[in-house]
Amino acid sequence: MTTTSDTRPASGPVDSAAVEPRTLTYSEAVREAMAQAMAADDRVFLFGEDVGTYGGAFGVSGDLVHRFGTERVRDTPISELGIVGAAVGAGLAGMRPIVEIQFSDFTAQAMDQIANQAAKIHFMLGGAATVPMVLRAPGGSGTGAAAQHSQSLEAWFAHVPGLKVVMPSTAADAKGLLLSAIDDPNPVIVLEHKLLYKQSGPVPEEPVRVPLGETAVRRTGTDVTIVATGVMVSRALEAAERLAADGVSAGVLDPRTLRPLDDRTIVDSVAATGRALLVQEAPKTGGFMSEIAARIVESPAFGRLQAPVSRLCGLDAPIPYAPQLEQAAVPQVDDIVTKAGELVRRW
Amino acid sequence: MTTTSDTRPASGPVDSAAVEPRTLTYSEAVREAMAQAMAADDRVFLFGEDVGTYGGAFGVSGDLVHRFGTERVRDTPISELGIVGAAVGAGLAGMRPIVEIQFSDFTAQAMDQIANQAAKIHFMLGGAATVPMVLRAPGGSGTGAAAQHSQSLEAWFAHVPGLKVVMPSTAADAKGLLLSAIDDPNPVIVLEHKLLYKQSGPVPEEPVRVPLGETAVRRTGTDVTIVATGVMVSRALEAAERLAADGVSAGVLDPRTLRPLDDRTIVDSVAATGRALLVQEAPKTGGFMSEIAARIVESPAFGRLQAPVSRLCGLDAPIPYAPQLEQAAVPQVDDIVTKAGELVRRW
Amino acid sequence: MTLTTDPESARHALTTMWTIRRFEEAVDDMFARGLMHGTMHLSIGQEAVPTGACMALSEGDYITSTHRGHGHCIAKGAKLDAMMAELLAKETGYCRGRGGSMHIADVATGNLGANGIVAGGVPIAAGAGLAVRMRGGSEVVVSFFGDGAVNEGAWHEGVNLAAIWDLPVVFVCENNRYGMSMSVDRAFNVDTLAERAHGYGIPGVTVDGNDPQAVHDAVADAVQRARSGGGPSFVEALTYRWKGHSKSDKNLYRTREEIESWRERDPIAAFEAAVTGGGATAGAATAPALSASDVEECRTLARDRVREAIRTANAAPDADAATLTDAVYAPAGEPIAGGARA
Amino acid sequence: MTLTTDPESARHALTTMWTIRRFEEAVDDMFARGLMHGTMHLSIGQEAVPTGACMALSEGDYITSTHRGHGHCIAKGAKLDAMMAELLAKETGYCRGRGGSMHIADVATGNLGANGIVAGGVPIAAGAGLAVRMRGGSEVVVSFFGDGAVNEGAWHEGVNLAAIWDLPVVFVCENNRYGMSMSVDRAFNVDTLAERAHGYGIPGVTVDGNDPQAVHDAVADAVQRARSGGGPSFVEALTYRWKGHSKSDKNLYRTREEIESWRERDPIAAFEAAVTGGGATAGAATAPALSASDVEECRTLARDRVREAIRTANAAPDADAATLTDAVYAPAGEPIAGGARA
Ligand SMILES: Cc1ncc(C[n+]2csc(CCOP(=O)(O)OP(=O)(O)O)c2C)c(N)n1
Ligand SMILES: Cc1ncc(C[n+]2csc(CCOP(=O)(O)OP(=O)(O)O)c2C)c(N)n1
Ligand SMILES: [Mg+2]
Ligand SMILES: [Mg+2]
Repeated sequence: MTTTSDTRPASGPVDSAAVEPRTLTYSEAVREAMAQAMAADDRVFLFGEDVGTYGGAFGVSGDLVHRFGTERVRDTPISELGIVGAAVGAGLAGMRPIVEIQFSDFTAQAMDQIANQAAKIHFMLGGAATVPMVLRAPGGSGTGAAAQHSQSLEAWFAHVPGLKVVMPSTAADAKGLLLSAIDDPNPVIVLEHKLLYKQSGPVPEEPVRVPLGETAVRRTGTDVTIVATGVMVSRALEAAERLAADGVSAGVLDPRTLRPLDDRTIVDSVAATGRALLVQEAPKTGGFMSEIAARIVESPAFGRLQAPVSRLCGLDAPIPYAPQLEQAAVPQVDDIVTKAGELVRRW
Repeated sequence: MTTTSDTRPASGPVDSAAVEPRTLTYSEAVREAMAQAMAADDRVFLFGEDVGTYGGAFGVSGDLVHRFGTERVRDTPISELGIVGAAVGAGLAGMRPIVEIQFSDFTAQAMDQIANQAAKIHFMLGGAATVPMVLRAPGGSGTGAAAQHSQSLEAWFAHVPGLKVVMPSTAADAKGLLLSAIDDPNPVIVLEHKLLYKQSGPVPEEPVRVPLGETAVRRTGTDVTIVATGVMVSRALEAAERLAADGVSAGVLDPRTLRPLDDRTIVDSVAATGRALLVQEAPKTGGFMSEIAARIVESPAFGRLQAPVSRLCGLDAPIPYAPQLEQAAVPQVDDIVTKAGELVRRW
Repeated sequence: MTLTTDPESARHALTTMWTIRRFEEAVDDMFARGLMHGTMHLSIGQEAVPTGACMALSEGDYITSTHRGHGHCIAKGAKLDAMMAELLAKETGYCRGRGGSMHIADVATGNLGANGIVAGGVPIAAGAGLAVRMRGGSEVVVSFFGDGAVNEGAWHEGVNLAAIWDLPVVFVCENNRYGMSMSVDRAFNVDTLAERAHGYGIPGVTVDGNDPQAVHDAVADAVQRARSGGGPSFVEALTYRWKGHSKSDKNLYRTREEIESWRERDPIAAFEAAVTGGGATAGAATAPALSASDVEECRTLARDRVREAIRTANAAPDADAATLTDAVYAPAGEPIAGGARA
Repeated sequence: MTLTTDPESARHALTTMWTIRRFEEAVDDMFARGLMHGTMHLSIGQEAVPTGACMALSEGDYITSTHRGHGHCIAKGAKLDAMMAELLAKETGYCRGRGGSMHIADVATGNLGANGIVAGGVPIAAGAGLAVRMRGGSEVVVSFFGDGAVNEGAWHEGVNLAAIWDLPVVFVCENNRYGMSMSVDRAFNVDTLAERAHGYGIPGVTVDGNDPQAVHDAVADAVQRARSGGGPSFVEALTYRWKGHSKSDKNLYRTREEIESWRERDPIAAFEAAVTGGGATAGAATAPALSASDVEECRTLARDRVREAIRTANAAPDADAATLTDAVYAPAGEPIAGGARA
């Protein structure tokens, strides 16, 4: 691990052309971002349940406690509301805390400190103070952990003015977006995905920031625009590959940050293809893809639509335990292929 | 107060033609619903902070403690998570609790018991138990109570499978929907509105249920369909009146329950008018009107749209204290008139 | 009830503990062989707590359970085949495969649910106690939770409600010294968690959680107090989990020696010694409650029950994805006598 | 620091208490006359607590405050004109009219915010203490909250974090006997809230919250302990709010006699008596700290300051709706030395 700078804030921008990527897993990438930020800036620290010796419930913090000590990689008791509140206070008093919540489902415990305190303090004080803090938490199903450990709750946070909301879908973004989140003077919720932790990808060694608020075009396509988040991005890409074999050209967009949302890239793409398929793991009703649908139809792309904007989402049900039910509860590659194909052929 | 029946569940259906309405305020209507349910069924009780002698933070429970005693109209300490959890337990063990949370903002404290417990237990137990409970809480701005006491959080709840979500906009509905909520074997979140508490309307004396899941057509119109919730319903009606004077025929729909959502009535109306204006007090991004927008464009109404589906919502900001700012933060009658007029004239 | 001298009680306690142990060993094994899905929290080493506590309960009494809930479920009287079927994601499981280990419950025997949320069951227990109290019942609710749960806000609020309203709830803390990797020494600034009870004005005691008799005595006292209107109590049972917290645990936060020293204090072995007359905790000169062959019978019974449960469960149909959204909402109009149906 | 015998301290304490009183009386009056918007929680009758507590603090120390926070804000050194401007929804208010009474704070004097959420500030205080500790500072954080807050989960979790990490935080409970209408007798099963402290392994004391000296002494002890690495403490100050909880309060839950009896124990009148030598709490045969005319001066100063603040605030421009969304997000790249800027 190298850091290019020991100034504050944690090392300056790096020319991304100059850096040579290696392959890391998504969780290694998260860990590297935290390590580089902590090395560069004394104010940055990590705390949460079992982030120390245990290395994190999903092994994300790993050996950080050995590198930065138990003060800066701090185990907490099981008290999510208290922990997030402590992050708010530490941020207000000049630190740059990163809080890990073991499963994003447990943000429910901390919702007051997240939505009523962290998100609103800057505004309520008329700008007189900031709450720089990052809350990292893994979401998503696919591990057989059932209804209280598998939710995708991004829509809750994205509806709260004052929060920024990040959903990295690749290892490189897991690092680059987290670095931007740590730099940010606002509270940022970073929703990682359990199924992605072990996936690998090229990740620059240097602390290269990925800015918040830029939709990534993962694949270009002319027939249909697929917008997907989290683990659905790789499923959409796999689906697009299969659709291509069938003669359907599907583009895949990954918003990466829901708030701020770069809707311009989405709208432009939909205006060009005339068709939008919006794919999320979260239950359909009231999910964030509804927001994207609404923005598309409010935009100039409305006039270019050749088909209804279509959502492919998790079922409106809690996530079940049984593997065959769990799979059926959220979109799979087949579902995306079928739905995108229909959209192109029927309209 | 009369009840027609002392059988369980709290009195049977009543022929609504037979009853003669009087005028009650919205909060009196809520109180009457609770009184009738409590009189009819021993299992029903009310608890929450200051619901007893104080009569409720907004005076809704009023004199109920004198009529039903301190056991059944029970003051609680300030501990929203514990209270809602106790409602879950009481419901599981055979009671029909009604919990009052003083401001809907404080549901953030109780989010675990609401979303991870109440909403999911029936499902997680494979249907082996039910959690019949009602959570009543006032939302909305307009009282100068600022960011932590003025939110409109319906989108959070509407995104949680297993919850039902009710937003009464008239005195009659405040009573009728609450009675249905109390009957329901599922957890129901009833979001009242502070500004409506003192508004009056005709309310049947008998315990007439208003079923969950029926959109009310508050006004018919041929040029544009305005969908509005909570306090926006009366603003939309006022706007429609003014639009009519300008030659614009605006229909006003009030979904009343967001979950279950009667989207058919909405879609049919939009298919007929070709234009939809969706009005909510909550901040725009990720609000429930995004869901309605998405459903419209996924529906057959898509092909009949003559204008983009348009949302008129609260600003993406916390609610400010200053009256002039508070007003500017959420849609007012003028805004609805302007926006609906534009929609009809421009398209 | 004297578990160690009364033959029937001794038999029941021993069989229950062995059943829990064998059930979880089987589950551990199936999980390792890839036959089981998800994650697992095993209570091997802690069997004396649910066993001693549930023997202090009567029919109609309730419990709330935890993520580490197999023992509570078994001790409260659940059927092993429906439990095993649940873990194997079968339609015949207690939760029709929707819940799995973290939500397993036999509502018919008063189990209001395991809970994936630490301390989630604590206010729920207070609410069940409130229901009992409001309808003038005499049932008692036992709320099980771990040491880690005691620092959650839900715990604080739930206990206080029970305390101020004198609800018939017994709070049973399974203090196995760790909340995942966080030791009680680091998570608390007090020597015993029972000290917390006093701040709520309720009795709190600390007992040997590896001794079913000690657990039983403390819980029975508390149950009697609760049943007679004396309000809630807190019982801290000191015990230890032999296995990792869950499947991802590398045991980095505790030593092999510590684990070994607790294995030597195996609650089942100690109880066997006690009931057959050789144990340190045995009474005076009374005859042993059980003979060696009685003990062997209990063991065999436990083993056979678990085997039979696996057989039955394996033969059952898988949970059916076609009905996935069935139980998201309870149908209106369903006749609901209580909140729960058997 | 001896408030009653040292003239400078006596003057400061008395002026502060009068300033809080006069400020809130003015606010009460403006509210009644429709000149002020929203709701108000007045701390009239409780002035001795913030006054005594903040006199134990030094520059750089932090506080977290509550919905009933005017007194904390003033005692910590805020400017009255910016406070009044905030309540009058002016652009020159501390929060530019965005926050109002429930969020008022002068960040520059270490006030991390009033809070509309009961107990919301408690974990925030722990976090500020953690920040101090991590950067090796010697500042102390005082967290104010009411009796009602003590039953919130946030309180429990925040206090425990401070306790196990030995953070420099002093938890000051303004026990005014009611959380809205809920009396402490009904909300707690213990005689003093200080008993709660022991469950977290921290010192807890109960003092007369109408005596600024008693509050000061207890808080000063706790501050010294915190500053020297001795960890957090809990101070319960017994006091009473004369006015209703907020504007909607009809005082149905308490008697006129009770209110009257507490009015007779007016903290300001008692303190005046003490410092002028006539009071029961006065020291031995030392000379009175203040003369009658000194006292009159303090009163006048307080009154004039409040009048001046109203004048200045009234003349200021209203908060501007055009910039409403300005401060939803802090701009990236803004030079942030700490989390707060003055
Ligand atoms: C609210 C919440 N926070 C964190 C977790 C993750 N988690 C599951 S079990 C556990 C440890 C619980 O410790 P304890 O209460 O002592 O029970 P034990 O596992 O020792 O039986 C943790 C941290 C959770 N399930 N719920
Ligand atoms: C989480 C939360 N619950 C409820 C309220 C409503 N409320 C505001 S102040 C208050 C009473 C607080 O009592 P206490 O803490 O004793 O402070 P006091 O008002 O007596 O100063 C209540 C219930 C709130 N603001 N926040
Ligand atoms: Mg434990
Ligand atoms: Mg109080």
